Amino acid sequence: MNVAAAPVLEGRDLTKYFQVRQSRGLFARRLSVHAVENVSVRLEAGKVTAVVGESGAGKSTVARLLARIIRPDSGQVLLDGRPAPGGRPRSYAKQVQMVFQDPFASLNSVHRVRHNLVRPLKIHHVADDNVEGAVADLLRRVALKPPGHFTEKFPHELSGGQRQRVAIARALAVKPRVLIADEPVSMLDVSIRLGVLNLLADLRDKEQLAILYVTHDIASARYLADTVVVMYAGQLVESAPSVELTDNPAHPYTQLLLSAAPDPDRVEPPQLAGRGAPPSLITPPSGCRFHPRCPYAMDICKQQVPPSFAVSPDHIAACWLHAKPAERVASNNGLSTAPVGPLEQDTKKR
Amino acid sequence: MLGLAGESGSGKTTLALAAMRLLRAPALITSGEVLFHSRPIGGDGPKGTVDLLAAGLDDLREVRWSEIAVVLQSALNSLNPVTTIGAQFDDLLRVHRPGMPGSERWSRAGELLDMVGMNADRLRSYPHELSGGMRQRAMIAMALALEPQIMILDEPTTALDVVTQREILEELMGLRDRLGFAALFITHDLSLLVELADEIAVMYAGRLMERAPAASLFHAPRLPYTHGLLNCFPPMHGKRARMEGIPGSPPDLRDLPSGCAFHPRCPWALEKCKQAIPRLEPISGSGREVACWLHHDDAKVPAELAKADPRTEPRQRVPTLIQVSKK
Amino acid sequence: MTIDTTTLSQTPATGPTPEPIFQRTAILRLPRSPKVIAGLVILAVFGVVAIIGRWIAPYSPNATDTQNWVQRVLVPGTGEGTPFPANYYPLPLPPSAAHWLGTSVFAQDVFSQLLASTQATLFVGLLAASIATVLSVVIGVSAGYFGGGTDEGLSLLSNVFLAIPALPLLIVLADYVPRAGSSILLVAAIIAVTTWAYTSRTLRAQTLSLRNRDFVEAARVSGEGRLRIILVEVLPNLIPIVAASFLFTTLTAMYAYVAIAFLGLAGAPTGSPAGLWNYPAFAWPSSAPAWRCSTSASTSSSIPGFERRGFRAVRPSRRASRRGRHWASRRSWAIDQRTRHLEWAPNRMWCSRSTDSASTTAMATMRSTRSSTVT
Amino acid sequence: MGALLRRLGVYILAAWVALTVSFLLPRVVPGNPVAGAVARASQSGNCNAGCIKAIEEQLGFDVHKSLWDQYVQYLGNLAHGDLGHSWSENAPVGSLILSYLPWTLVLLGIATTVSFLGGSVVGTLIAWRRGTWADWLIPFATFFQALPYFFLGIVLVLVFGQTGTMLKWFQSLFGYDIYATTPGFTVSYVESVFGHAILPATTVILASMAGFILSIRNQVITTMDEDFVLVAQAKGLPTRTVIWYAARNALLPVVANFTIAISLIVGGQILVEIVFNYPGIGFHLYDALSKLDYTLVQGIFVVITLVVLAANLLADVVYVMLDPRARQAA
Repeated sequence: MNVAAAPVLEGRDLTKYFQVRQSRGLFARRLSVHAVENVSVRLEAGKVTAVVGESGAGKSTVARLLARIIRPDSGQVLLDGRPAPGGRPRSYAKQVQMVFQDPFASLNSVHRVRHNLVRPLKIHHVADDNVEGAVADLLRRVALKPPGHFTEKFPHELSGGQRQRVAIARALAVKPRVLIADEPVSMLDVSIRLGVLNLLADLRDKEQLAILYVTHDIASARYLADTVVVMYAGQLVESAPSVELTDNPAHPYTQLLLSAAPDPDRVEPPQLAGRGAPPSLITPPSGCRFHPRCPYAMDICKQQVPPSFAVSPDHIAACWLHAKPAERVASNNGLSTAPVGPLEQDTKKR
Repeated sequence: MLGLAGESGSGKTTLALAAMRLLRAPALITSGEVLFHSRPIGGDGPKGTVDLLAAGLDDLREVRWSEIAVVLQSALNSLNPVTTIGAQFDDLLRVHRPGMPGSERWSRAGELLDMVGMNADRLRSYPHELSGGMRQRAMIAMALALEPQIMILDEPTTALDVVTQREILEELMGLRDRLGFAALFITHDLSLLVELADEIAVMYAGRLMERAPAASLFHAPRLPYTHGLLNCFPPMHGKRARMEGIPGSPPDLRDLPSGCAFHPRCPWALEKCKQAIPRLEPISGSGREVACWLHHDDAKVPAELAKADPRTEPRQRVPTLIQVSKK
Repeated sequence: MTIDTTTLSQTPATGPTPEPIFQRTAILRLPRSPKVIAGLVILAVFGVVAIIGRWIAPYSPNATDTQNWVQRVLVPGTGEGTPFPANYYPLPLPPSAAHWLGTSVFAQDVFSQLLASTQATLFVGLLAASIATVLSVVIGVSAGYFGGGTDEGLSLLSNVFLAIPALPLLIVLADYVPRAGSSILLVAAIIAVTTWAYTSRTLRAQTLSLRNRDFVEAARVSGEGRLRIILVEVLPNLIPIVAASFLFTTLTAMYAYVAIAFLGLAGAPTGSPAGLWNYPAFAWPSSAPAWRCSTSASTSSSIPGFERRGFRAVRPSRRASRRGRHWASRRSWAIDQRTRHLEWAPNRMWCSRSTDSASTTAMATMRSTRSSTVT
Repeated sequence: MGALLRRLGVYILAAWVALTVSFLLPRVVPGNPVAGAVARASQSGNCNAGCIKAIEEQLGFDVHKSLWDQYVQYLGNLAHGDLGHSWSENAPVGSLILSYLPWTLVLLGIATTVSFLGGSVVGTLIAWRRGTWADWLIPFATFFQALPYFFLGIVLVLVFGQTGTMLKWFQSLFGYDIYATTPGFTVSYVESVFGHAILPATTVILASMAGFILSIRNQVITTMDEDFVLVAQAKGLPTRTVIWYAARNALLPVVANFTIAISLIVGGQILVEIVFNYPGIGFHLYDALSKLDYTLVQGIFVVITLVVLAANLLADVVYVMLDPRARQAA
């Protein structure tokens, strides 16, 4: 494997604030929701990158920023190392495609499966000479066989899993190099989720797609993804290869997520590593956004936003606990006695 | 705690609502009985058994909530949006505790909120002013108000984030240990249920398919569907390996397959499975029940479905409080 | 705690596939309930009457039966013993073999008038509904899809039109606009102006929700153009609402037309001089109340029935059934023709818009009395 | 307050649009009222330049002033409550309308309140007792809903009215007995007013209540499918408490859509007043129309619009009081 492969799609320091009006009316205050701040993500060919976090963590915003459905307030989206063009030209659409969460909403119920697949083919002039063949081929690629059985169906005549496969097929129609999947299985029945995840894995392996998998289910991220990125309150808190992340979580928030996730193999009842609810994104806490919930919070955490520290190669965590004492001293006037201990112990216990 | 697992549309909620006779037209309970075995109160011996389906409306109203309470998936929808939490407690207590004066009702409601980790000030809040987790806590507090013997928890945490979910589950477990109610926990998340429940029942397409102690079910499933379902939850530890889940999709309930509803998706389906519906029957000597032809007669049980039961301490049997049966 | 074998004989309503927003088949395959069939039959009858009514009418709608014209009745409150000179009005005829629904005070055949005027009423209704629907689709869909300032402006416009009471506005418009009494197009346009706002608001809300649906976003992601998204992805989802709204706007429009015709502002549907049909139709108190009730009942119950079932997939707004009433109204003017005489003179004295001296006098009486007491 | 202020803004704008429409229409369409009045004046003798000028002034039409100046003057007059002069009644429009308004407001207020409350109760009961005898009320409600107000009024006059031909139970002409009583605070007058209001009020109530019944029934049925009603039942609450839970929530959308209902009721009542010669604002609107008294028509239109807008605002306030969610946003 090419270890230092250049990313196909990269988001660099993406920041997005949404303006909301507190109430409607003459004197409505406009407030900004800090949805995503300084998030950088790299998608490589033949790899699945998962973004994990609770609702409101900014996962879907990152996905939409990368799909260029919305524009970042600052930061860049780079396609093959070059800044993505302004607007949303078709050339970009041909490279980067998206699969949505709800297969019941993402397919227009007035159109047959065929329409949904033919449109992208026509827009991008893919397979102009043999549209029918291309449609059949797409359906086969997402394991909807025989294709003839599905082309004339309306979405409501399909099951949830079949719809999601059609949605994936539609995204594949333009032969993209990047697929952004926003919670593609969370609306599906448990028994068919794995089928869709396996389909994504096959696409990665066989067609070398770069895939962004957005999910709240850390177990499925571990199963599917090569790299997992954890987001909290609009910020990236940890990024590591998936097994490394779940086996040796470095950020207290990741530990909290893991301790809360269902795990039938667990012998003892879980101990929640932290309490409370995510903060308001309109007035986020100072410093590290996790500090009000963090069992290891130090003074510096309240004052300064932690930069990303390398825990091990490929594994970074935005947490002051991982700062080398010197860095911490340098940035925090000698508050160097913070306990690194509990975190390490905790990590080893797993 | 009995766990009830199954995919959407498998009839979990319907069963729970049917047990309380809360189903709406056009649903109709055509047969069966719900036996509520009341716990002796104050040591006076058994209060007797009530068939909730046959009971009169007044009897039913008496049993409802004071003995069996429900917590539904979406607390936002379960709470009346136009009145305060406090007023809803008040309505409840006024009806079931007619002698209780208003101030006492209010302080009791505050106590209950306190019990689920909420500030008593929240009594003055409207449901929309609370977060999802808070609402669900308020709902649980309300369910506990009359100290019921049974709590039906219908996907109480599915709509919540993992951390909130875990917090509420911890709270619930603690309360169960303290107050000693029996709980029916309904969810599609089998991996969660294995952690929580003492005993798990698995439903598929409107039928109960397997019932076993949680650990046995997890380590040694007997039913092909349970086996497949367990295979749908990627593990959090160990090496990553490809898992296959269950092929196909859940059946259309208006057009169920003949015989065992699972046979089209079952890797071990027998000829018999296509023709006859298996009955839920005990497997000899294991204290568990399964509805599968593979475990009947002299059928050859595949190795995957014949793992030995894990050695666990025999759990103390909870006295049967509610029994749903077909007539 | 155990659960024994349990059978749920009734399948739960929530299957794996939720109700689609729009089933193409729902429009083609009309439900076969007796109500719907009755509604369709009545609709068909009116359609046929509207088309051929003018030609199958036994008399010309404006022709007077001179034989009856001479019969006169004293207007109460005039003549000897009163301060007013005697005034007379012609005696309308009760239903007979020659005049199925009797005659008006001008001795015109009511049945012929009914047949002839159905066409105009239906035409005005459809025309007004077409104009209103186009207006509301353009405004509502633009507001919903483009959002932001466009939405603010257009929503304000429709909210303003919704807040102004329709009938008074209609009356003022119809009164001032010249030739409104004679130009069907103008009447239709005026009615459309007062009825588009509600549909527009409904469509805006629906478009707003559609705009945020994933499939619209998916179309954008695939590089689909904006106009095409509106026309091919969004609009087809609105068709059921537009169709239902069109039907209800037609009903509203006919109701409005009948109302302003009742006020003498829209001209007679038959094309006879304005205000003519304000006159008492015929005097026969016991005439066919059974027929009246049965037809009213069947119309009013079957049309909403049709709407409820036929457009179930649309989930018609609550107002839909309320609007269903207006359907019957187009019929009711005919009934009205036949019954207005019954309270003719005192209650309808103001029919003096033309030259009928009897009513003028009576009105003068009333005014003189009133001005001394009320003002 | 934001939401309410916003609604208020919409209503002010609506009022302004109505004012402007009623100002512009007679001035921009050909054949203006002045010509009509001059023609009328000429019938009884020659109308010279002074006479024309007098008519113009009386009607507020000064052809020598720019439209804008006229508009400013019109708005200024309105601000002082000056709605112009009615030639047919030879009185200021403002005071005329003030004398008509009580009739309309009382009738409208009573009818709307009764039909809304009654409709709520009946609608809720029908919804609750779905599948029983109560369903038989639905076709009746649909029937009454399908009747135009004026037609229902005519039928009621015919059957029950003293000017009708059958039962002759109730007064069906004018607002009181103009021959036998004089207005004043006397028993006979009050009795007469009451007696005369029965039929018109019944008409408006019957016709508008049916609409409320049906829409509230539909809402209650929708609400009854909500989880919180299910939970209320599971709580073992008495049936009337459960019904109250459902009904109170079901009322919200009905109140929110009051704009349309009130517009229909006011429109209907205008026609009903005409049928009964009830001396309210609707009847006089018709009266003024038939006499081509444009000033009066304009004034009445403006006042009706203001009344409706005020009713809308009232409904909005009620809505905010009923729904805590709106209260928070408001």
